[in-house]
Parts: sequence; C-alpha cells; structure tokens
Amino acid sequence: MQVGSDLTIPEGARLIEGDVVCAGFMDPWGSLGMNAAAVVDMGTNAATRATDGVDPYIDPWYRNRALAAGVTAVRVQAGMASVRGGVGAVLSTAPAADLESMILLRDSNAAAGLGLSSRGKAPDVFARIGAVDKLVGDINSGRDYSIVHAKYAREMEAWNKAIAEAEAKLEKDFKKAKKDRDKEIAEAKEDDKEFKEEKYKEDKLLKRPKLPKQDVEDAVMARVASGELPLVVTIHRAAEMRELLKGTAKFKRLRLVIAGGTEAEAVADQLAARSIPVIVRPIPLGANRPDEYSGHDLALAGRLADAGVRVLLGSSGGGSADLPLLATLAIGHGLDRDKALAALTTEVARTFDLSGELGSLRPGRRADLLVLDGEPLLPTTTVRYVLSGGRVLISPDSQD
Amino acid sequence: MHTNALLLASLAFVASAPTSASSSEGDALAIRAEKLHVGDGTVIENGIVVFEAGVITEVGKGAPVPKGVVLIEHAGHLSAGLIALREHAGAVGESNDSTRAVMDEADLSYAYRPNHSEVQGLLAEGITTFVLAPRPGSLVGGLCAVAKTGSEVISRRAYLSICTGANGLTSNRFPTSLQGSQAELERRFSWPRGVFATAVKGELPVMLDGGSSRTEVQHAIAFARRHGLKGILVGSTRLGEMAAKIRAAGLGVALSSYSPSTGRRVVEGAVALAEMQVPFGFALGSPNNHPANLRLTAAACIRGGLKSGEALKALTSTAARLAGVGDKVGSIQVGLAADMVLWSGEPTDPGSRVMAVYVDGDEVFRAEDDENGDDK
Amino acid sequence: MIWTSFLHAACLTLCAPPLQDAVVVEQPQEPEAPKAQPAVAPVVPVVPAADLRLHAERVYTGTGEILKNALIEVRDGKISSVRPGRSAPEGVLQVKAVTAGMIDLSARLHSNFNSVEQSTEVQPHLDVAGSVDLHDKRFARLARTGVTTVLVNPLDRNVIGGRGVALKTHGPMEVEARRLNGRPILRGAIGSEPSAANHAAFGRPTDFYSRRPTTRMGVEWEWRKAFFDAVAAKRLPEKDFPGAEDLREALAGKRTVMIQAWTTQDIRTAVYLDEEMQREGFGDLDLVIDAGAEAWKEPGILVRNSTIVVLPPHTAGGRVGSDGAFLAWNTASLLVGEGLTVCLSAHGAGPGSATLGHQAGFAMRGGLSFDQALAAVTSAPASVLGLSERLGTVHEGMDADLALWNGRPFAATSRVTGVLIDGVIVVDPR
Amino acid sequence: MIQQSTRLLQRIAQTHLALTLGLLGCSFLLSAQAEAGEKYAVRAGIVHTLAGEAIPNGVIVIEGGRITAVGSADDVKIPWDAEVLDVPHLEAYPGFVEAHTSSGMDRPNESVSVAPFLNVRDSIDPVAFYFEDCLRSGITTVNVQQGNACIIGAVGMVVKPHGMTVEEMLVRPRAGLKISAAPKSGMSRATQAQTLRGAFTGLRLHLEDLVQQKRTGNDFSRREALYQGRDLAGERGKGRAMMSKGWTVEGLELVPRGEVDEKQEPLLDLVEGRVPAWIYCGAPMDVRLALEIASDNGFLERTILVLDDSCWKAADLIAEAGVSVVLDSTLVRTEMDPKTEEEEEVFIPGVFKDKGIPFALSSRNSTTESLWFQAAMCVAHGFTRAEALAAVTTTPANILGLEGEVGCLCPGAAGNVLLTSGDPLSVTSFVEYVVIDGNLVYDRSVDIRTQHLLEGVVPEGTESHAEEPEVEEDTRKKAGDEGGSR
Repeated sequence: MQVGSDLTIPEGARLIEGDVVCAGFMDPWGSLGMNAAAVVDMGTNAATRATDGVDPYIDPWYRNRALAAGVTAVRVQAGMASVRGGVGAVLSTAPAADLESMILLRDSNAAAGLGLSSRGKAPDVFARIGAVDKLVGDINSGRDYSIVHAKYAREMEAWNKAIAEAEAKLEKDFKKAKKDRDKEIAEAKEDDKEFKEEKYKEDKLLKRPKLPKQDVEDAVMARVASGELPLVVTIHRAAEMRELLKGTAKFKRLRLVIAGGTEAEAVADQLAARSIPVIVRPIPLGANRPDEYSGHDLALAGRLADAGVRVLLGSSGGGSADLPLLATLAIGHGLDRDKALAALTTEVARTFDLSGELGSLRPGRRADLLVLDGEPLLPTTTVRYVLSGGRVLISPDSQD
Repeated sequence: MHTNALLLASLAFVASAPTSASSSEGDALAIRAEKLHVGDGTVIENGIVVFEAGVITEVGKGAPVPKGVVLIEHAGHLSAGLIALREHAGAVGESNDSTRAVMDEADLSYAYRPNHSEVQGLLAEGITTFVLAPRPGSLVGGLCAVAKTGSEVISRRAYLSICTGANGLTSNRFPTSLQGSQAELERRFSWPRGVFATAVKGELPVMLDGGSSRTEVQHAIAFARRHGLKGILVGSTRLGEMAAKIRAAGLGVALSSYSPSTGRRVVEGAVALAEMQVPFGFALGSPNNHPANLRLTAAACIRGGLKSGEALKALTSTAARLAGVGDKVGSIQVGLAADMVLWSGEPTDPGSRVMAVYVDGDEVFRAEDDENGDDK
Repeated sequence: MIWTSFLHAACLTLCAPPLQDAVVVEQPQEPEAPKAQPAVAPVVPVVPAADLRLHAERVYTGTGEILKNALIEVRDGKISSVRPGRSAPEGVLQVKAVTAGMIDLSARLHSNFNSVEQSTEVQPHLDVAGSVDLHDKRFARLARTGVTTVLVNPLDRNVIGGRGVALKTHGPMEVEARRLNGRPILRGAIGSEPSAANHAAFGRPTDFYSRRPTTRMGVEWEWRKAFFDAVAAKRLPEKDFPGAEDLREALAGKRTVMIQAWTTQDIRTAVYLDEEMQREGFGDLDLVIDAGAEAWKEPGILVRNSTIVVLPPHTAGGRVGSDGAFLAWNTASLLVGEGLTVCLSAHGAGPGSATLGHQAGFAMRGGLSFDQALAAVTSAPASVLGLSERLGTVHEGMDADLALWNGRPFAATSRVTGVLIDGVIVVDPR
Repeated sequence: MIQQSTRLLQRIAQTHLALTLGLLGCSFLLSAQAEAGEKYAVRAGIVHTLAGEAIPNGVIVIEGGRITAVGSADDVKIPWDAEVLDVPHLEAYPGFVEAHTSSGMDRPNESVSVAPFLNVRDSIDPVAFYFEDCLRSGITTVNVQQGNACIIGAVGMVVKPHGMTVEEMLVRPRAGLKISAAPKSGMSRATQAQTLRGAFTGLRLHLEDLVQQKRTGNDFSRREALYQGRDLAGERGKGRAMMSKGWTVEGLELVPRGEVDEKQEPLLDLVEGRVPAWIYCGAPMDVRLALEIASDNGFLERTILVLDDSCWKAADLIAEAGVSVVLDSTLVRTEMDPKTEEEEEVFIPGVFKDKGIPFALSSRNSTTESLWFQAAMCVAHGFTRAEALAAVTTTPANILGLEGEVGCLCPGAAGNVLLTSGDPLSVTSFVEYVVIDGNLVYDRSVDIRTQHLLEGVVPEGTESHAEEPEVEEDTRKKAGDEGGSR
C-alpha cells in the first residue's frame, strides 16, 4: 500500500519490526515446484507449457526452505536442457495446494537450449552451429506466421465484401433471370429441344481465401519475434553466442535473454549494446563438469557487470533455496553488492515484465518481501520474516 | 570504495620495493590490517603482524615495526591461511589404488605436485595448507600428507587413511562385504604391526571414512574406540547426528563439502558438533569440488546458526590442530609460518574477496585490480 | 488412518502416568494381587506398579489356550502377569486380540551385496551382524506388521554365507545391543543362487568369480568339501582355515545349519548331505531348510531326517523364488501332518498383502489349523532360534513382544493395529 | 447333468492338460449357453442379495439369464422345469465387479499415442487365464480397458469372464474411451498434457473444416441458382447438430456424420457425452489435468478416474469435481517425510470414504490380492462389511452404468451368482460354484488348477511339464555361462 519513513500504520495492521526490508528474491532460472521429469524432458517444443509440469503436491517443506532463504518467486521451464524449452512461467514459492495460487505469470517467456550436453555428452561442433541457425530460422518462421495470418485476415475482409456485392447483384437480377429461364424453357418445349441451364461461372475474386495452416509452435515463435515474449536461450560457448547474436540482429523487437553464458565475456560489448541480460549461475563447479561449462569462472558475473551487461543470478535448477548464498560467492568474486541484489530482484522483474507486480518495494506491488536483521546477502544476516502476497509465511518462531 | 583506494595505495607501496614482497632473504615485512583475526577467536583492530624469513615475529596492536621494514596498510581483514582437511588436488589420479585392499605404507607425499594448476586454484580461494588424502576405495588407503599450497610438504604422516564402510569395498577383490572388511581391519589392529602399531599407540592419527549411512558411522566410531585410535571422521553428512558419540570417542571431524542436496545435513551437523564442542574442520575434496566450496560450506553453516568465529577457527586453527600442524600454521602467532590472507571483508563471508595471499611470508597471490571499486 | 513408525514419545507418556493410577486404582479391586507376587517382601505392602497394562478380549497364548478378557501386565520389558476374566480398568489400553509377536526366520533384512563376502564361497566364520543396518526402514515396516523378531542372514550369493543374527525389530540402534543370543545359525544355500554370478576361469581369469562353482553339482561339492576339510583340519592343524571350527560345531550339532533350497532336488541334496555326514561319522547336522517351497513333493526324506522347514510366501500361481519352485498352499498343513516343524516366512515380500500374518492366513486356506498357523509364526521359529524361554508364547516371564489385533488373528478382515516390543509400544493401536 | 458334464470334462481336461506347458488347463469350463427362456434356480443356505437383508434358506430363480425372483424358499416357488442347483451348505452372493482392468488382453498397450479408433474387442483373449482366475475368485463382470501407457487409448468393453468368443462374453460394448493423464514412456507430464489437449483441438479443427467445406459448397449452389433464376430446392443439413457440454462447432448439422473421419469419431462421441472416459492418473498432479480436459471438453459427468495410490493427495479436488474413481490395488501407501525421514502409512480407501467420493476397488488379478481380499483389507482397516462389499459390487456396477444389472441379487439383474463355502471375505472360504446368466460356469470340485495350487495334486503326465519352463530357463542360463567358458 504505502512505503516510507513517516507512515501512519492503519488500524488493526500487524506491525513487524526489523532492521532491513527488501523485496523477495526471485530465481530467474529454477525448477522449484516442477515435476522432475518435466524439467529434464528432452522432447518439449516451443508450445509446451511449464504450467503443465507444475506439481502442487510436492512436500511443502521444499518450498518453505526456499522461502526461509528469502526466495519468493521462481521462473520455471519444462525441458530445461531441451532444444526448445517451451513457454516458461513464474511461480510463487509459497506452499499452496492448487496450481492457480502458485502461478504469478503463466507465460513469462519462450526458451531454447543450444549446445547443451545430455547424459554427459556434448553435441558435436557442427551440430551446435546448425542448432543456432535452426533457432534463428524458427524465429523467422514465427515472424512470417504472424504476417501470413494478418494477410489472411485482410483477404477475408475483401472476400466477404466481394461476396456480399455479388450476391446483392444476383438477388437484384433474379426476377429477370427467372423470367428469361421460364421463357427459354417454353421455347425449348415448342421446338421440342432439351432445355439447358445457363452455365454459371464465378470469377476467382469470389474464391474463398485459404485458411493458413494453424501451428501452435509458430504461434509462440510469432510472439517471440514480436517481442511479446522474451526468449531465454541457454547457451555457453562464445562461438555459438556470436552466431546467435549475428543471426538475431535482424529481429529488432526480439528480446533475447542468455542463460548460462559461461563464455559470454567474449561478446560482452554486444550484449551490453543490445542490452541482453545474462542469467549467470554462480555455483562453484568442480573438475568433472559438463563440456559447455569447462570455461566456468565464478568471476563471470562481476566481469559482465563491469562490462555494462545486465546480470541476473539463477540456480539453474540446482536448488533455489541456495541462490542467495551462491549470490554472495558472485560478490566475493567481483560482483558489486548492489548489482547482486538487483540481479535477484529488480532485474528479474524487469526482464520478465513483472515490474508492475514484483521485484521492488513500491505501492501497488505484490507484497513479497523480506524482513532481515542485517544487510541482505551476508551469511550473518538472517531472514526474520517472509511475506508472500502479504501473508506472513516465515517468522522467527516458525521452524523450517 | 575507499577500501580499494587504500589498497591500491598499499600496492603501489609494495611495488616500489618489489624484492620486499618476499621476506625470504631475511628482510622483514609488516602488515597492518583494519581487523586482524588471530585464529583463536580474538580480533585485533588495526593489528599489525611482522614477519621475517617466512616466520611471524611480532603480532599486536602496537607491535613495534623495526626500522626500514616495509609496512603494508591493508584496509580490510587479515587471517591465517585457510586449511582444507582431506584434499586430492595435485595428486592427479594417483590418490588411490583400489587393486589392493590394504596399502598401509603408501605415502601420499610422493604423489604431490606443488605446481599443478589444481593447487594454484586453491590459492585464489585463500587456502594455504591442506591434507592430501587418498580417495576412498580401499580399506587402508595409505598415509595422508599435509602440504603447503604450491610449496613443500610439512607433515608426511598426518593420518593413516581408513575406510571402515561400504566405500572401502569393491566387487572383484577381497573384501566384498562389510563383515569381511571388519574382519580384516580387526585382524590388522588386534595384532598390529608397522603403521597399525603406531596408530594403536595413538602416535599416528587416523582419518576414518565410515561411509555415508548412520550405521556405518557408528561402526567407525566403535572401531576407533575399540582400538583407542585418535584422529578424525570424514565422509558422511550424518556425522553431526552422532556428535555425542564422537565426542565420547575423543575424535575430530572433517565436514563434507556443502552441496544443495546434502547441504542441510552438513549444516545441522556443524551446529551440533559446535554445541558438543567436538573439534571439526572442513574437507574440500577438490578438484571434484571447486576450491570456493570450502568457504561456501563455512558460510552455509553460519547461515544455519554457526558462530562466524567458530567457522573461522574450523577453517584455520582447529583444522591445523586436527592435522597435527598446529605448531606450524593455522593462526597469526609469533613463531608460526607467515601464511596469511588479506580479505576485503569478513573472511567467512563468501562475499569478501581474497586480495592477497602469503605463504611462508611470500606473496603468492594477488587479486587483479578490480574496477567496481571505481565505477561507483 | 495414519500412524508414524516411531512412537517413543507415545510410549514414554504411556509408561509414566499409569504408575500412579496403577497403584491407586488397582489395589482395592484386586485383593489377590499381593498373593500373585510372592517374591515381594511383606515389608513392602505396595506391589510395584506395572510399566504398562493392557486388556484383551482374547489372548492366544500360543500354548493352545485362549484366555478371555485377560489383563496383561508388563514390567521392565517382560510380561509380569496374564490374568483372564478381568474387566478392563479405567484408562487401560484395550484390544480385541493378542498374540505373541511374530518371528520371521527369513526376513531378508540384510544390506544386499554388502552382506555377503564373495571373495571365497565358504565363509562360515563371518557374521552378518557386521553389515546389518538398523536404520533401514524395513525393520520399522516389519514391526508395524506385527513381526517383532527376525533372523537376518547373509545374501545367498555364497555357498556358506556365514552366521545369521536374530534381532528384535525395534530397540537400541546398535546391533550388539539388540542381538538375541540364542542358538547360533550357520546359513548357506543350495540351488542356482550361489553360482549365479560365477563363471569358469577362461577368458576372465582376473576376477575371483572364476574360482567358484557354476553348477548345482559344484555348489553341493563345496558343501561336502567344506565339512570334510573342517574335519581333516581337526587332525592336521596346519590344514586349519577360518571357519573350520564353526563347521565342526555344526557337525557336533552346536550350530543350526540353515540351507536355502527351493526345489525338491535341492532339498534332497541338503538332506543327503546331512545323511552323508552321519554315515561318515562326522556328526549330525541340525538342519533347517529355508525357502523349502517344494517340500510337499517328498515329505518322506524330511521326516526321515526330522528336518525343520521354513516356507516362502504363498503366491497366486504357486510359482515362487528364482528356481521356479512351486509352493502348494497345503504344504504347511501337509508337513505339520507328517509331524514336522514348519515355520512360515514372508521371505522379504511385502508389506502389503504378503505380510507374515497373511502368510499364516494363507496357510490356513491351505488347511492348517489356527493353532498350527499361530505356532508356525511364533513358537516354532522361537524354538529354532533356541529362544523358546523368551519368545513365541504369551505368559508370565516372557519378553513383552506382543502383536495386538483388531479381530481374529490371520483373518483377512483383521490386522495388527498395535505392537509391543520389550514392553515398549512401537505401534500404538489408539 | 452336472455330474455327466463333469466326468466328460475331466477327461477332456486330462488331454488338454498334457498339452499345456506349466499352467494347468481350464478343465471346469462348462460351456453350456442359456437358451432364451431357459430356467435355472439356486437354493442356498443363505442368500446375500446386497440389496437388503440376507435371506436364510433362500432361492434365486433365473429365467433367460435374468433373475426373476429372489426370496426365502417358503415364498419363492421354483418352476417345475427349472434346472436346480441345490446347495444348502453354501452361501449365495452376487458376483463381484472388476471396475477397470487391462488384463485379459494379449497385449494391453498400443504404441500409437492417440488411438481412439482402436477397440479392445480385437485384443481380448477369451481363453486368457485371467478370466479363468476371475471365476475362481468370484468376479463375474469385468471392464476391460487399454493399459495406462497411452495418451488417448482404445474403446473398452464390459465382459463376463466366460465364453469362447468375445461376442459370447460381451456385456456392454463401447464401455468408454481410455485416456491417460500420466506420461507414457518417453514423455513428461508437460508434453503429455500438450498432446492430450492437441488431440481435442485437432478434432475441433477437423469438424470446423468439414463445416466450412459444406458451407462453401452450399453458398455456391445458392448463387448459381440465383444466377440461373432457379428456385433453390431447400438445401437442408443431412447431419446432426453437435450436442456438447463443452465446446460445439456451429453448423455441424450440415455434415452427414458419415463424413466425419472415422479415426476422430470416437473422440467426438466422447465430447458429445455418448461414451464415458476412463482417465488414468499416475500422480496427484495428473488429477488436475484429467479434470481440466474432461470439463473443457464437456465429458466431466461421464468421467471416471483410474488412480495410482499416490493420488489420495488430490482427494479434495476429486470430491469437488464429483467424479467416481477406481483405486489402485495398493491400499496402504507409505509416505516419507523429507525432513524427519519418518514414514507414515495412509489407508487410501479410508481417505476417499471420508471425502464421500464413490470408489471401486480393483484386483491385482491374483488369489492373494483379488477383489475379495481387497474388500477384506478394507474391513481390517475399519470399514463395515457392507461398505467393503459395496466397493466390489454395487459401486463398480454404478460406475459402469450397470446399476441393478450386476452387483446385486435382485429381480431384473443378470443371473450372476457366487456360491461360497462361507464368508467370501474369509481366507478359509472358497468360491464353490459360479453362475453367470443362469449358467453354471465354474465348479471348484473339478477345477484342477485350484486343486494343484491348494493340494499339490498333479494329474498324470503334467508333472514334468509343470516343472520344465523355469528349470529349463535356469539350466539354459547356466549353459550360457559355461558356454562362454568352454
């Protein structure tokens, strides 16, 4: 309702005291609340819905852990490692029995994965570049799709008009036509010839325009091309990123989001120029990590931010409850504290069009907020209260 | 930001006397830090540490800085170098041999390669000492060494590594069963010879990997008590659940690295162990775990209720004591090696950066200057 | 209906309060109570109160009698008294029926391949106790079905797997503290299992599975060789080997030898082995056939050797076990009819429809009488374990291991709703 | 008459048995079929109609396969020309009803994901041992549906477990369409949901296209007539307007139903509510999808959920939707608390009973877990006998839309009678005779498989056969090993 230092607390309102209040953290690259099989599904396509993979029946304890860590929202995806991840959604981490109350945004983005290892094997280099072109192609056909359908709409309009006119004319001439016909029949009778109906021809203007093919996947890609949906591309290697940036340059309204971006530093200037956000995974990975992560470096977030790239931090499904802790690692490796905080709140909201709803403490925003006993993102700071949608879900006296 | 400014100043200072960045030829060095963590829990505001020939000679607020000694100002925290218990870095693929169940005399110090990139990776995270241990896979894996990061081995007989649990078994050599491995270990320790004798006398501590399950850990503890063994337990995320038993057995613990899946137990374990006053440090297990995992684990424990002072001790002095090198490293005390880390903030906060690392008084790591101080 | 597996809290609250009201309420209405306690010195007029008391409409004692409206008192884990014809005092736990806790001699609670030392095929000296995991949820699950004692044996991958261990399904979390020291059991197998993983030396000489039997013949030969070697070693100490003593004890009848043998041919082999030992004058094995599904085909040889049989669970089609054995549902009644001791087991099946209690029911479907069925899951296995003094029947002085039923035991329409183990309420019927 | 057929059958059986490998043949199959109007009567010690009080010394009269009279022997007169089964030592019960199974088919699943055009009729195997076992455990009505590994499966049918051909067995064809809300292998819940919705969108587009073509055609001929000055003979639709509680396609009446793609037809029937839907849910989250699909496409009223045991968590949702369910044969489920790692046991039928959701039990097709045993388990968990028996008789009958036809012994119902040696829920009583449609179809005294199972009786010549399959396999395995070594 109101935020400020000199507010009058309305009657009957519960006053929660705390040193620091900040917006609830959001994991822009998580899997909390999703059915495991749906997350790893490799068979998803552009039209697969994340909301169909949401499992409201997972033990509330898992979501409470995320809440207790201050994470109040997660962007989820069916087929996180799939070539086309389909339509993502943003979920609240507040435990709920029914799907509807979990969903904050049911179509937050479209998604694609490029060059990702499956079962520890990376796709070969040519296949990888091919995959990039394929994605660009799909965005293209998405754009054409909307063009074709717009064209169809116009043609239908014209056709309806033409038909109306034609029929009006026919109606008008009917009486005469009828008279002529009777006459001809009579004549035919006299010189007993067989009566022939006059041939009716229609010019092709009156031919009904053909309904273009309906395609749910193209329909989604159309929304991507028009910039209605951001496109989250999970991609790590510099070569593929260059190819992608080159290929997508022509789509002026496309809103690209990079997830992973292990080697994104190489294309940092372009990313900054086109203001393409990168969701960095600030998790410490050991020696036996997948091929696309081989260049993994905890300093990535800091370096990109320094290069002026918009940085988000995501768990990549590794456990949203740990994201705030992992964020501190990014800070320890060069990411500015304020930017780290933004990367978990305002930047996420901005990237996925939630700014009107979430991510900051302004009147009118959904009351997802944290009350802390110290600066956020310090291990010594504990989250005392967590409010989700205005409900107090975590308080010092609630255990797990 | 003025932090960094000051730091830069200090860097310039050091640069002006490049040789002095190394104190090995005898000329001393001194560092003044805003907060100096001694390692026993005390913190000295604007504390000064003076070291010469790789050894700390003076510590304190007003520690006298001898004439001509370069004084480096560090606007941040200073602590002893971090210590990882149970590490595999620098022993590439040579840290276990599963063909034989018992390799009592195997000596890990022979497998150590100080200059391997894995080892250098540790420095960037402020780790200056670690226990090089065999990977599980045998009943008795050999003798663990304590190594200085990028430097020499300071103890060749830190622990005798023993797996009492299932991860000492393999399916195609004796033993394939727990009762088999128990029988074999009983035999070795009941009529002990060689290292076993030393261990039973309590002169050689053991690193007991009980395996993951509670029952296996119980067996490990019982085994240690039965033979009066000293040393640490490793390997299980459930060790905290048995804090009381572990304390009764007079053993220490090396907590496993944090991971989202097992993390919760590790954290609860740390808190329980601290309450029971069981001495514990942290295992790292790089290269399969990232070196940053050491501080992350500590931070997770702090988030879970562990005092950050306790955490720092576990990372430094306690770990040193557990590894039997408390008289050499692990705290900022006169006479100990000048292994130090200069932090931008609290050492146990993963959010603070490693600005510089000293091993035996030599500066072995220095963070490249970061801009985000400036663009504010 | 929902109940949790651990009820320490429940049992504590239950052990505490009754102490008082037992003294206060109990005394007046039970004048002869003091007489029932002759041991109590006259200077102490008040009878030490029971830790727990429960009242049952019917107590099936396991000795053939049924006590109606009996009041059972439990003191320090033992049954301190069972008195029929009582009305239920206030606030006392009430149940329909009580039997002794059931005993499964083939509970299969071993920790799989960690529980058998396969480096050599004969390991009489190894004790499976070393690999038992008491935190394994299966113990609690079994307890919930009324099984209060189990015999855990090594996996059947060895010819002679080693010593089994008898355990309560609830109690202290350390094997040695829970171990029931009755008659020692030596467990092995005949049939396809012991040789399942093995192969001849050619091709893969590096692994030791090439040294082991690959046929039934081989398995049988290993048995005989083991005993012959053990006897030989007695005379030639230099020939001694780990476990030889265990084998000699077995021959001397000091250990029970439990052999898994599903099919007729394997049961025959086991009995012949025993008889050969007798002929050779080596001794007489105290033989128990485990999983003797086809015992019904040739009961004669079993009678001849008075062999005890543990039966695997009944299945719809009769087929059971890896050797494709066929278990006829009247096997138990047939063998009992022949005067043999029969124990039933779930052989690791269930929970669900294949609990030990259901097996007793199915055996009754096959013709076994109720009393015989009860014996087959309580007193008979208790005697095999040499624990008849403590387990298997409900009367004064026995361990307070009780299965509390909500109807006639073993009927498909009733089930175990409560369980006591050593006097502790493990499952609370309320 | 029975005696005769018995002896004869035993002879047949012997030869039959010698042929069967391992499994013993169905010797008791008494294959007389009821002529219309043929009369049959049962006199039993007690008759449990499950539609009122039990009747001591009761009589059931069946004419032309249907029960015409039930009552005490004093009141009900047995027709003089009726064949009588006089068993005063036995109790009579209505046959049990299996509300949903995929047994009895040679293969329960089809690899095609969306295959509403299939029919289990073509897969049912009349001599499957499943049907034989049904009689042994007193099941006289079976709803056979495709397996759960599908997206939209075949049309199922209700049969009686007796008869040499599917036609003979038939009770009700087109007993519903099988749908699965749980992913078939290779799919996840997200993609399963997508394909499922896609199937219905596909149907809709197909219908709209048909209508469009017709319209274009009609409009043209109208214009032609106008041009030629003809009076247009009223072009009326030859089809039927679409009736559905969900979505409808305007003008479908223009399309003769015959022109609708036959592959789509069963789906259209479903949407128009002409056949029920059996939707399998493998997890609680599937229930939501199942109900969404059903209500969006207008067949919620005719939907029955086939539930995995985990689905008890969605009971509230189900109760709200007011649909009936068929429960999994696992009645007690163990749930583990992820934090404390402690286990809880949930008695599933109890949950559904408390929520007032009509549920049928389902058997695992085995003596140890057949319907009678499932019902008994319910009693063991506190159900009344009536509640438990209802879940295997009247409730499934209602769910199948066979209310009053099966599941009770009342006039008008099919003449399906069990004669049991005692309480059918007792582990020690047996089904002695089974009468279906007024024919004696099972007689335990000549059921050699039961005798073999219960008494180990092995008819001559079958011993070795009975042993071989597994043993052979066994030795073959060994041989392989040695083969490698030689």
